[in-house]
Amino acid sequence: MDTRSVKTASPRDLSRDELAASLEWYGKMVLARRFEDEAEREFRRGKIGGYLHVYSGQEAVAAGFLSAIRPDDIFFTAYRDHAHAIFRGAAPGAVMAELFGKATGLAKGKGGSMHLFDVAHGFYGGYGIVGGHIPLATGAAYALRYQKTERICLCFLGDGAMNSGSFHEPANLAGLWGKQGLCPIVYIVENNQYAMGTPVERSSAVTNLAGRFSTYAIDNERADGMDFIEVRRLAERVVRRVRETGGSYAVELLTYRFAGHGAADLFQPYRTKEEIAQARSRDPITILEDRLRAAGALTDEQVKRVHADAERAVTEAVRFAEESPPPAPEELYKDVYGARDEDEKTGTRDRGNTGTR
Amino acid sequence: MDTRSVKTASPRDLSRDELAASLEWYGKMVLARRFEDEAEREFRRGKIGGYLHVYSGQEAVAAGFLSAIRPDDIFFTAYRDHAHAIFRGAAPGAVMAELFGKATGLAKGKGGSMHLFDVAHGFYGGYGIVGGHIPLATGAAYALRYQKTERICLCFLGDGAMNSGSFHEPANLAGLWGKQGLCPIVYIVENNQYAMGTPVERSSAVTNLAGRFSTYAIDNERADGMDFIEVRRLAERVVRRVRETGGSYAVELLTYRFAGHGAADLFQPYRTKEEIAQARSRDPITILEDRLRAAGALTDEQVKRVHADAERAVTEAVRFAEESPPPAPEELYKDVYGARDEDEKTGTRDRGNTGTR
Amino acid sequence: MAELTYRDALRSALIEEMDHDRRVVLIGEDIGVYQGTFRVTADLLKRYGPGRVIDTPISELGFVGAAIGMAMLGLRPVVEVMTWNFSLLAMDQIVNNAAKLRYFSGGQVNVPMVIRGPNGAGVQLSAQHSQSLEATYAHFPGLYVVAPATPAEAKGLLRTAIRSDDPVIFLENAALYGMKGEVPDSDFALPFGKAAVARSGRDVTVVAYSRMVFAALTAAEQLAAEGIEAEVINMRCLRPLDAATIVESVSRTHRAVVVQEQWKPFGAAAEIAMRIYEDAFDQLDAPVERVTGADVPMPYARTLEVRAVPHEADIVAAVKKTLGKD
Amino acid sequence: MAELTYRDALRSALIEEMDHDRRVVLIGEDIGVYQGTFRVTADLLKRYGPGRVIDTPISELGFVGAAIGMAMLGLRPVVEVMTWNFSLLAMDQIVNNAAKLRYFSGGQVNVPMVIRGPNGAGVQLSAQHSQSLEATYAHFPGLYVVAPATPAEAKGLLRTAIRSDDPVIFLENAALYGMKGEVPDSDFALPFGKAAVARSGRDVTVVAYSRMVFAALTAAEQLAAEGIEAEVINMRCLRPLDAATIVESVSRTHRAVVVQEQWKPFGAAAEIAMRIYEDAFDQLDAPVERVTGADVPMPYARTLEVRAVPHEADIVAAVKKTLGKD
Ligand SMILES: Cc1ncc(C[n+]2csc(CCOP(=O)(O)OP(=O)(O)O)c2C)c(N)n1
Ligand SMILES: Cc1ncc(C[n+]2csc(CCOP(=O)(O)OP(=O)(O)O)c2C)c(N)n1
Ligand SMILES: [Mg+2]
Ligand SMILES: [Mg+2]
Repeated sequence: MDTRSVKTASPRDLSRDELAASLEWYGKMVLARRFEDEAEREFRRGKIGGYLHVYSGQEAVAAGFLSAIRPDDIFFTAYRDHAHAIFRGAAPGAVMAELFGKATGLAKGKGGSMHLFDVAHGFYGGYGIVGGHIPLATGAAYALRYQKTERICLCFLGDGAMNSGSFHEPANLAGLWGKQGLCPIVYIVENNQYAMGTPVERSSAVTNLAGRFSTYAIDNERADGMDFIEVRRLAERVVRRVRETGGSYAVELLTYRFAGHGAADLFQPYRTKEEIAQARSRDPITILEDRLRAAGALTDEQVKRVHADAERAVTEAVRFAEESPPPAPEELYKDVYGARDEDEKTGTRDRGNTGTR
Repeated sequence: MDTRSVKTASPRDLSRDELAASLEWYGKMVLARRFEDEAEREFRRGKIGGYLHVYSGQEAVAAGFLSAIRPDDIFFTAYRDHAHAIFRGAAPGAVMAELFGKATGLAKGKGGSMHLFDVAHGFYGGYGIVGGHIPLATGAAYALRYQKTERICLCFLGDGAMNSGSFHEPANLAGLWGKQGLCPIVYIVENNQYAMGTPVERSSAVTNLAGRFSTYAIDNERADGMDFIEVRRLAERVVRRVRETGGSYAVELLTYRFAGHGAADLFQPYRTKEEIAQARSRDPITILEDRLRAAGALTDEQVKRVHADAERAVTEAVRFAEESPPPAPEELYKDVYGARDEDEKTGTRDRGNTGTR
Repeated sequence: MAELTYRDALRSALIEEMDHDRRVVLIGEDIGVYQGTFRVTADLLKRYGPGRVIDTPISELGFVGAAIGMAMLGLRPVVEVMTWNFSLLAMDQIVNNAAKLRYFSGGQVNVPMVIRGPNGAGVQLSAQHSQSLEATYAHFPGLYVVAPATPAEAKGLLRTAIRSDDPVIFLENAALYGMKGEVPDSDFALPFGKAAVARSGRDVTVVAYSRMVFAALTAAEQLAAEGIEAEVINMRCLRPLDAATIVESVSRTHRAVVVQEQWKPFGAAAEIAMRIYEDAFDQLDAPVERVTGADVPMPYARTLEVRAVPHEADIVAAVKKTLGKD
Repeated sequence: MAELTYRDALRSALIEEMDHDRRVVLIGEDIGVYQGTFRVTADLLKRYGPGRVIDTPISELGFVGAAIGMAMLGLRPVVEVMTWNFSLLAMDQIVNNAAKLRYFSGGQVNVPMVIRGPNGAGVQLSAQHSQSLEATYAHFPGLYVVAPATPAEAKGLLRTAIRSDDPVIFLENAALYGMKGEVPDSDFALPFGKAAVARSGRDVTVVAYSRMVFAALTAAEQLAAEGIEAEVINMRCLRPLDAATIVESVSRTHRAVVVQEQWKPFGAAAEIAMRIYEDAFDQLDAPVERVTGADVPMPYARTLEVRAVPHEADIVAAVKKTLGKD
């Protein structure tokens, strides 16, 4: 599938707001890329264990959407989640520390790469079972309206996840609830063309994935996911609508994963070097850089500084992660249940959650 | 939803073949209806236990399709399965005996109403978990082509089942495999407007259920399911196509369940008496009767005889079921595994299945 | 004290919690307009409206998962599964999300939700609809697993479940819905992880839960007629498991029988019995006996079905065996 | 005899069965073009073509269910689940269809299929990817549950599994794929329900399966250095469970330790230990000890993870406890 088969909206002048946001998010995207490169290296050095899935190539998708929501909005994604956390304001050090399995990590070292959480910033995780987070995000969106807030929920998911019942069942719920204004969610399909080694053509009987949402009465569209500015424009429009109506919406963003599926996917027998090279010629960071330069808003000097800042931040993140202590041994038994024994015994105390009774 | 919103093909003259088939299947439909009425009575008399779901009102759907397939074709359905078994040639006595939990039942009394099986006639069951049989039917269709046969598979399913991941995942597989000519299956959605107490409008975000198949590249259509002759014409066309191409196809047939969901659904708070009365005014048996009479092919005399035959067959079925012995106590432990102990110990013997090695 | 059916006890727990706490919502198939398959939620739609009593399509994975998401955002959903058999479709959501979210988020989120519905065999519901899944769920840390036997327990444990900050597998039983019993009126709740002595006795300890408690009590009556005094322990809760109450009893009776409805291999009785061995090995004068269902899928025919589930007579026989009187 | 890795032993079983029997087909995610996540199916797509080596979308319920349908029609599908964790999405198909179809059809159909893939914790795969589900599946009649430890067992049991007329839960282990061992060349198959004595000893019986067999063997070496001779039994198969071999051993050693990787409550060790108590109570000189993983979702941090799974030292300590030497 050629990502350019979807027409990119023609470049037009950037508004002042857009310009500011684009400069800010250019920096964030460079940081995320640099972070992922480093994470892969730390994985090879044995500092990071388990699975490691980097986001390189797809930055414009999360950046475009996360730049368009409010601070109290929330989102869910799968295991390819480092950039999402960083974009939303998590300290790179806390993210790296999580990958290193340290006590200072975003999830105290208990979740690892696949289970980043930063609830203070509205990031509700980080999930390893493909599709398994989609029902959660859908119910979370319902809760936001139930609580009579204006908050909305974003749910990022992969092209591969679209073939799972874990996608279909909640999508139908979102369609039903959304009609009643009770499900302010945007499903963002990050179609990076592959689920591990399986291209979309071999996993989905119909490759227009956005269209699947029509069958649940969820309005949807398909767009290029490589141009931050266009994604952000789309996101602002969609988010506004979802916030106003309480209805669900879906976008399929065509993008590409530059690296292997995970750090263990070395040979990539399912795609050619040429294909990767061609995709890399539309690097979302370069595209944004070019647009900013064309708008006269970015100089060589600034680019250099952004890269240097990213370099410094990532070096600092690694240092922080390295120097952080591992979780205390007793953490093994914590966070399984919230109640302490006494509470369990009496059973009557309200061990209240986030709401009030 | 009004079943008449889908246009019935205009009546035309019946071919000789059609006439013969229609007369034969008129008898079968009357028999099935009479059987279901009796089953409900036997349930109230305590002769039948567990759940009992009757097919009254929907006969033209199964009749239309089962009259259009070959003897070596196969099919799967859910728990509303008595008529399907009878239509396909199971002795009413063996069906009734199964409901009575007798050794002479279709499944030796081990399955009951929800799990009729008659593999000798290509009937692969009878399933109680909503949607759970759809993956099986899909894989079975694959096996038929893998074995290089011309046989096809029918999969009956309810409107309620369409919201389950158990529907979506195999439908996508059927789309993928069907494109390669490897999945000769017809999905027959028996849209009887309700899943227990939930009407389609409240369970499916989009009520055009046939349309859902488009998203899996499965061609589909929607039709009235109350007129046997029209269903059969549709079935013949669809079955021919699936047999020729090895591709999947789907039909949504609009029908109505005259009785409660199951024998325990007495109050039916979810629908009005008027609605039921209106639906009953399009009884598939009456429709067929009228068409045959209009074609001059059915006399009062014949109608009487058909009903008398059905009455006799059902009376005989009940007598057979009553007089049949219960399963032998040792049946409790049979059919859990096929292998006997010796085989398990050696592990090497080929305890062949239906194929040859 | 009021006399209530088990069904009404459950329903009154729902009403009281919903009246007090707007965070409590109900979600499930046919719980609203249809009034609930077993009528536990009868009239609640009218009372609380469709935003709080949410009828769903047939999509167990979807709505159980959605309820988890609601719980993560601070609601307290009570999910009805029409029967526990269907929960297997939502197993991934239950064990990979609900049970583990608190842990892998490093304590940032928790999942205060209840999943409830009938567990175990009914009458002639066949193999797919007759499963008793307590051992399956009780294996997973992060879940509570509760199985009330009486109306008072149904109410008291359901209230605790709704107030719990972590997911609760709440196992009811279709045969018990119509059973009546005294239920305290006040702000009454029962703790998790605390078994009850349903009958005192000195000769043998019979451990059971849910419906099997009544089989055990009947067996105890029959045994009493023969001069054998069985102590019957009603577990109420399988995770956490109150081994202390059992061990205390066994240290007096020196004999134990554990009853479960389901298949013996890898069933709940194995764990309960092991806890006895681990904590009271020296107290035992005879091996612990297990009384269980037959190790076969449930047959439809009533004649076979009655042979597939444990009965009073099986308990009586097992007790006698521990006493060397078989 | 040839020396093969566990991975290649599995692969050679697949090849031999596929060469002989066209009914055998492979189905799963990324088993073809991608060569299999753990390369067990490497090159098989080229060898047998896409009709027999079927790459699927991410839809465990769908393709496991489809494989059941294929099996009902006479094929012999071998399904790969990328890891057993994902099988929970297909749990309904496995336990409500595969396990029960022969029964509720009254013997009219059977389901000759194998579901295989790695079970248990890897290294730092976190809570959702580290489960060991043998107790969960072994509870259900109608299934075989097999857990080979060595390359020879991997091959011999997989051949038996493919030839079985009933569904087999085939539990591999990621840590073992690279392990080498002697594998007989001939038409070699190992029976289900037959444990092996992995090491003889007179003082205590240590029962384990899959990867834990090696922990037990290492522990036995350490114990031998202290003069304690442990007999190590490798279960190979959990359903059916070969209690006879264990009991025979325990009747000589009078002490037993059962090892499992997973959570203790309602885990496999409870059933195995109960079978010892049921058949050899009078032979026991000490309570049976369970060595198990910590009762928590698996943490990511390696420092915590190593504390969550059982080690040689835990087995050594348990053995000493049964000998009163703790
Ligand atoms: C239910 C389930 N099946 C299989 C896997 C193994 N797996 C991990 S990632 C992945 C591919 C997912 O592809 P996609 O949804 O497109 O996301 P991407 O990796 O491209 O971001 C697979 C099959 C899993 N984690 N969960
Ligand atoms: C997975 C699952 N959930 C719930 C049920 C309970 N149940 C039995 S039949 C039914 C309604 C099914 O409706 P539909 O598919 O339209 O079939 P119909 O009864 O109308 O023929 C429900 C919810 C079940 N058997 N399986
Ligand atoms: Mg992808
Ligand atoms: Mg219906």
